[in-house]
Amino acid sequence: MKKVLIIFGVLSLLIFIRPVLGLNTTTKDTNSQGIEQLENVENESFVSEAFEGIKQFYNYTGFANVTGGHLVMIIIGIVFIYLGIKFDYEPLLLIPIGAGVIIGNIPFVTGNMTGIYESGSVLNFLYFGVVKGIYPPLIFLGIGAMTDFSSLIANPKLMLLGAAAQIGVFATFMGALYLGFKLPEAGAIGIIGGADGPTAIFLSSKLANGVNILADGTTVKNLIGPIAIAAYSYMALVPVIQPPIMRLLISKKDRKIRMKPPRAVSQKEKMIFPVAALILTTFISPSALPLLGMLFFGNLLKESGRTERLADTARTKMIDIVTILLGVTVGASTQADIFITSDSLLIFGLGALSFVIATMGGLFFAKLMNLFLKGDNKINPLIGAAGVSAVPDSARVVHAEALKSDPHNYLLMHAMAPNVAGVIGSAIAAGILLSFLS
Amino acid sequence: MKKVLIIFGVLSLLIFIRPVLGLNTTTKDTNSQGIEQLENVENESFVSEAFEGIKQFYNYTGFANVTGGHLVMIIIGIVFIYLGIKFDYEPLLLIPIGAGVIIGNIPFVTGNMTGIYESGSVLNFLYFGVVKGIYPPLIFLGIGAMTDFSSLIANPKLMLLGAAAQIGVFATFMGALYLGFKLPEAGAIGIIGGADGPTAIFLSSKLANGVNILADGTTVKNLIGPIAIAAYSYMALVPVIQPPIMRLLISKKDRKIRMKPPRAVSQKEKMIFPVAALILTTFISPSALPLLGMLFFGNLLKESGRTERLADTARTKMIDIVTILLGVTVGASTQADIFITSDSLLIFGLGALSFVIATMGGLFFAKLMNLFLKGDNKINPLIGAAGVSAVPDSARVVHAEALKSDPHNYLLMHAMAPNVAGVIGSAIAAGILLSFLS
Amino acid sequence: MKKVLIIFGVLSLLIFIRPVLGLNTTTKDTNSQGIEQLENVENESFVSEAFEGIKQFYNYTGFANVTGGHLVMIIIGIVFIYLGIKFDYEPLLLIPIGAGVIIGNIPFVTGNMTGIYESGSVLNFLYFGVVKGIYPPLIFLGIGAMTDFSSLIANPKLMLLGAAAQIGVFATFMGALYLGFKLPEAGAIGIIGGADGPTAIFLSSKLANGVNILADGTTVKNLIGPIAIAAYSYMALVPVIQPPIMRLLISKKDRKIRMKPPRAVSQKEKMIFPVAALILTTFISPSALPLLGMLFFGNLLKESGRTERLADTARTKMIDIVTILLGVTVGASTQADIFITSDSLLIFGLGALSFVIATMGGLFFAKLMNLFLKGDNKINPLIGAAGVSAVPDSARVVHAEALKSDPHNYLLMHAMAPNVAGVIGSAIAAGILLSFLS
Amino acid sequence: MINLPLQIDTISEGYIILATGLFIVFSSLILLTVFFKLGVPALLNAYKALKSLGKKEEKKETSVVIKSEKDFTGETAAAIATALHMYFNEQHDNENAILTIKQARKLYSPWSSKIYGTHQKL
Amino acid sequence: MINLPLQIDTISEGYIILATGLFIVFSSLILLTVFFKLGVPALLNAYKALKSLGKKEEKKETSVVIKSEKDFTGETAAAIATALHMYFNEQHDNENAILTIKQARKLYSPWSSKIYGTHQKL
Amino acid sequence: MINLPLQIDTISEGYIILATGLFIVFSSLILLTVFFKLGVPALLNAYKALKSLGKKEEKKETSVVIKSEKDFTGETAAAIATALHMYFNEQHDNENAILTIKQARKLYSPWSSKIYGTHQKL
Ligand code: NA
Ligand code: NA
Ligand code: NA
Repeated sequence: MKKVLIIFGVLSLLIFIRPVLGLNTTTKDTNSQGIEQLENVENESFVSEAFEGIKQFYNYTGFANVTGGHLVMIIIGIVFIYLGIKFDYEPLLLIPIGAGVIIGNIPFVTGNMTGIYESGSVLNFLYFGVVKGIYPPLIFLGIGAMTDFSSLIANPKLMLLGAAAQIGVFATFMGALYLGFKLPEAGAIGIIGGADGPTAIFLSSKLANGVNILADGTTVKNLIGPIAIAAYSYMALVPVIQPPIMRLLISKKDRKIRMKPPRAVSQKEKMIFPVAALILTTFISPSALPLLGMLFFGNLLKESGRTERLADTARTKMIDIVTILLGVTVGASTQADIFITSDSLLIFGLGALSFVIATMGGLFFAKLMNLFLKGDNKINPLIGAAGVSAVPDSARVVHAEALKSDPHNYLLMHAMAPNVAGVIGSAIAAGILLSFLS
Repeated sequence: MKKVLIIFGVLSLLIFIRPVLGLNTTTKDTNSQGIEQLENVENESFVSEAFEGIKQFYNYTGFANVTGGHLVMIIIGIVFIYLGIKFDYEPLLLIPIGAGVIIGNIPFVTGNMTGIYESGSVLNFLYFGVVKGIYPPLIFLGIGAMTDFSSLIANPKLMLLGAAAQIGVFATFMGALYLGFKLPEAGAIGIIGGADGPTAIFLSSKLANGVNILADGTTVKNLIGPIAIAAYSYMALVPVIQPPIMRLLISKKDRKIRMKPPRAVSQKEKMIFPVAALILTTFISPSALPLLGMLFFGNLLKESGRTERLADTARTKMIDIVTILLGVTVGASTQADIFITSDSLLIFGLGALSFVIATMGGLFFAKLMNLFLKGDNKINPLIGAAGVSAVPDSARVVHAEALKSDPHNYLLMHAMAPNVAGVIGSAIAAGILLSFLS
Repeated sequence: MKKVLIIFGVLSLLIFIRPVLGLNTTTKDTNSQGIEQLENVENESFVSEAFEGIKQFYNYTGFANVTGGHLVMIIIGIVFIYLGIKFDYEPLLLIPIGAGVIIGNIPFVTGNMTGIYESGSVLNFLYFGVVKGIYPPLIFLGIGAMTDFSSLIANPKLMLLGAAAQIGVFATFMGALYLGFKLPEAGAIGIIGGADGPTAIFLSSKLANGVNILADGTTVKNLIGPIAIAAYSYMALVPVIQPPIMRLLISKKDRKIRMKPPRAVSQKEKMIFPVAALILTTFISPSALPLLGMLFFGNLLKESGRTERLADTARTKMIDIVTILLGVTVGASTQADIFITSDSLLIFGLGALSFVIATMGGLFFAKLMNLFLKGDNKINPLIGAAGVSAVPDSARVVHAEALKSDPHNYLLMHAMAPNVAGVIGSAIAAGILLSFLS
Repeated sequence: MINLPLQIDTISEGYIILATGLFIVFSSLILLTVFFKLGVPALLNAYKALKSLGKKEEKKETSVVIKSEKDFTGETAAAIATALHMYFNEQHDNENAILTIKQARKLYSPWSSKIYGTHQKL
Repeated sequence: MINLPLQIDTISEGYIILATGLFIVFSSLILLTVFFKLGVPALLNAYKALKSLGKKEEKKETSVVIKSEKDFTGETAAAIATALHMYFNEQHDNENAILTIKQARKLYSPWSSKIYGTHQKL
Repeated sequence: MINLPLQIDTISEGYIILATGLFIVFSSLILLTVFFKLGVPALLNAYKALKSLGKKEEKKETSVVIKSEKDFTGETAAAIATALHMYFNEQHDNENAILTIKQARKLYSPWSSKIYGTHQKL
């Protein structure tokens, strides 16, 4: 054994020593016949050639290609991660997205199949699920399998609050039109107001994907990245955005309204719900089929009582895998040269506006509903804010806000109803925009 | 903060009020120069335009496009779900398929990438795994990782019962030929008699996929949907179909035969089994490699004792994910305009026939074997019915039937042997049909 | 019910009896008009035709098409499985690869979409993740989510040992060039010395994929299979390869050096590590982004403390699924006619050399470092061997070797540092080779 | 080309979409509301009536379900809500550094099954 | 084209496939049967013989396996079969509605990790 | 074509890549080393300084972390290393054949949910 090793060792040493001894000239000699222009290369010393190699390699490194844009985006990525870790704002999304932003903004020389926009690269393959809108329905499947629609079934009228918050979608759509975006682009931007990440990615991958061609011959912009980032950022900031609006619009007295406990919901109703809701909502908005179909299919898996195994996989490992891939590729799609545009800034502005309007819409409509409700049927207008979706953060914000006015007013169960209705409402709105604009 | 909100609010109110005040004419004026034909549009009131929009949208809804076929299929989907929940018939498949049937029959206007047959739609991407036969081998991987072949190893002669039940496959194949189906189509239909969902989908995706071109220039029909639905439906109905046939063909006396307990099987035999069976079966039927290769690979993961981690994933989360995607897309592939044909009806008829013949084949062969077996080596002919596969339902039907004649005759362990042999037999039969007909 | 069954039975019997009774001549008669050349077929008896069918089928079986190469490879596959089970050598990889080798060497007739190299086959679809280098980054994601970099953070200078072992990569690269391989092929072969399976597959899928075209117009060879098999084989054999080299190069006295326990590492440092290391390493070697990006992203998921759910999925079910698919397809890619070449033999020879050189590089550099370190900062040179990566086997080999000289010298924690540094080093080396040679 | 409204008029088209869209979202959710207020109870009554005409065997099962449903009154719901409230106020503990290192032996095994294998048993 | 049997004769071709197919299925499963009746025991004996020529170190391990196998007689198998029978007759309980709602706090968290995070700890 | 170094000179090109590559690998890992020796402590101090300027509310949380970190001295690490050593020397037990068969009822259920369903409850 030792002998073998010694032979190996000597052999390998030979390989390393050769250039120093000039032994490899023999190899060159036998090969270089007839190729005269290589002569000058031979004259250069090995060290200077190696130096050339290092220089050449340096041109490939991030240090040689970095721009201010890259650094800005990397810092943004770090801030996302920091927010996720420090303040626990939607860490399951902000941390993968933040890491993705860093990954997407490592400077590289194109042609090596490194970047997310280079066809054939690994990131490009994983990004396929975003571009084709495949990840969002799979996320909705998992969400359906983890969502309990009981409070909505018990009090179906709260469904209207989920509709009211869609005012944010259409107002942002109008705002984007005023700012000069094309119709499909505006539609994709508007959906930020739906406060629903997968829906936003799904719709923008269909409307503002950089591929579709408009009636006037121009190509739509690829806005998937900015829209997704805006949607997730503001969803993470819901606990910051919503409370001041609530305090502004809802009076102290109204905030103290206690709602009667929801009635118990039978398992049969829970089983009927996903089937009936699937048929009704997709009959109205067939373009939302991938989202709503999967959402209610997932919920059926959960409520059937016979497919717990599948529901469990859908709401744990399956949604986790998709979340990881979605987060990192959406993040990486913010490559500086594509992301840092005035459009992205406008989209961030419109996104903030849309969350504000959506919250206001929900709150106003809740007040409006109270005009028609009597006695202990009256609702606490705060739960209107939960209609934006951003499940379950906005429901918890409502709960926390109500507790500040009355430490024994537990609104969480009630706020869940408009909250999940908001998800359905946004998906319907996405379907409407899709059938008008695609 | 409040001020910001007030500004936001006013701004957004402006957006909504504008059309009412006629403010947006300014925008139009600056743009409409030179485009005279828009004039008449301007004259229409905003309300009537919105009404036009609603009408236009209505044309996209399911209500406008629904046909009788859609409604029939949706009801079938609901029935599938009902059967799965109420009677616990194969719920892990009937519920996803039922939900898929509903999803696939929501009426929509083509062109929006909604339907499963529209290239680029999400459902179409997920359906890819069905069309290309990718899901079935992955299901077989999981099945291999959860199946214990001990009873088969202990009593290898019971393997023949799994062969006998394949008579159902070939008889159905002949029946389909008589009914006018082309050879490959008939082969795909025949495999329904294998009582094995993944095998049926795999073979039909290769033979009757709507893509292959026959020698006479015609294209084969796409029968994946009806074949898969028929296979899974009758598998779910095994507890209804098999008992009367058993009672008809097996005498009271024979039904009471007790079998001696199987010998214990060593771990080494269990490790050798998947490797040897993989080599032997695929040497005989190489076209069945994707199915049998994965089945025995999965079983090796289980029995090696070193890869429990991988086996566990294969038989839980991995198979669950594939089952969800397979079920919902197979269901959705029953889009009314493609599914409701006389072919589908014929296939359902042939499918019933094939289950009956397969069961009879197994029972007769078991009686035949008993002629050559002596003393306590005699087998209870009921276990022949388990040769159809439909694991483990038909084994349990056998067990239950034997208990009716003798409350202390436990056949379950014995019936598992022909049951898993039936899976192997069907996969071999599929390979034979594939190499003859593709 | 009985009546229905009897009718079914009679019908099916009719089908089987028909050819015996000559009933199907009617069918033929009505169809055969004008086709005279079929006449002679009619004259043949049914039995001889069936015999023809069996003969035809026999030509499709493995028995008819088997070659010596197939048998050799199948035996190799069985040996892999045996090694995995019996000696517990990397069973999670050897068993799937061994099963894959068997699956890939079942003889078949091309044209039925069976083989891994036939476009449209199931194995070909699963192999896509290997060819495009998608599986390795996903494996790295899981590895990141399961790796604790504490010992490296506590003692960053040990990182250099991970660099020293990369001498094996570059020496093998030179050796391959001397043996006549083209530059990109040599680069891919060299990475075997990185002792890191996913990195080897990733780089060979980019450099030696049988697709790229060189400057002189020739196409590179597809060496993914041999390289992957060599890398995984030698990784499995690390406990056999490394100890004699250690004993040869490190003196008894040095082997007894005890290292002071590493300092405790704070959670904050652990959180900063993946972000900082991601940015620094990929700035240096952007082509390694898919590997290093995913590795440190996975580690961030683990260390953030907020995304435990995602980290858990990444390091269990997700990595398991990818491992199964990677193992079986890499194994199956060793189809005899493609794998059994002199190139494969050379690659295996070079692979052995590379592991030896890498180990020697690590050991020598550790001795070198000791010249500059004083007192209890001195390191035990044995841990240099762990720099090859092959996590965690080589660290454990170091640990075991140290215990032989001093039964109370626990080096495991210390050896983990160069061990994980070796992973980073190999990925950087892969990026360097990729940017020079692609 | 002549018949297309062109995007010059995108703003008015936007308002039409706005009005139409809001109308549709509201009407669809109202439809759902009505269906669950009226349709589902009707369906369930019909189903119950249908079933009482049929076999009585499954009665026992049904009665159990109904019983557990009856037990679940609003009082219980309120209690649960309180519990939930308290639950959400819980703080996440910082991961214990020692624990992490103790567990490292399980995690430190990217490629080796020796540790992989034990992973499940613990 | 001339040499192709055309599908006019599909029925006879069908019968050939039927006969061939059944023959092959049977013969392949007979092959498997024979291999496991005769081949595997022969292989195992050969392996045992080979091993007894080699080292004796691993004897202990093997004997443990064999022992546990010997303990598992037919009697045990029958007992297990009975147990399985009883097991299969068990009824699924209806999911308790209260329990579902109690657990809702875990499920109600599509996008938020606060609840997601706790999911694993329970 | 003329400007390409051609692969005739692959060997020298190889040596250049060898030298360059080793240089880069070393320098990058040295960079990492330096960053973690100097950069990270500096960063952490800066962060701590920054934080002490800000709110004091979060102090408690931090102190807990630090405390548990302080508890984890080198002594503990040594103890853990010993434990790990002993752990790695453990042998895998052979899977018990009886157990496997006993569990078969759960595994024997490729397509049926009756057993699938119970899978999770056990
Ligand atoms: Na919403
Ligand atoms: Na079968
Ligand atoms: Na390495």
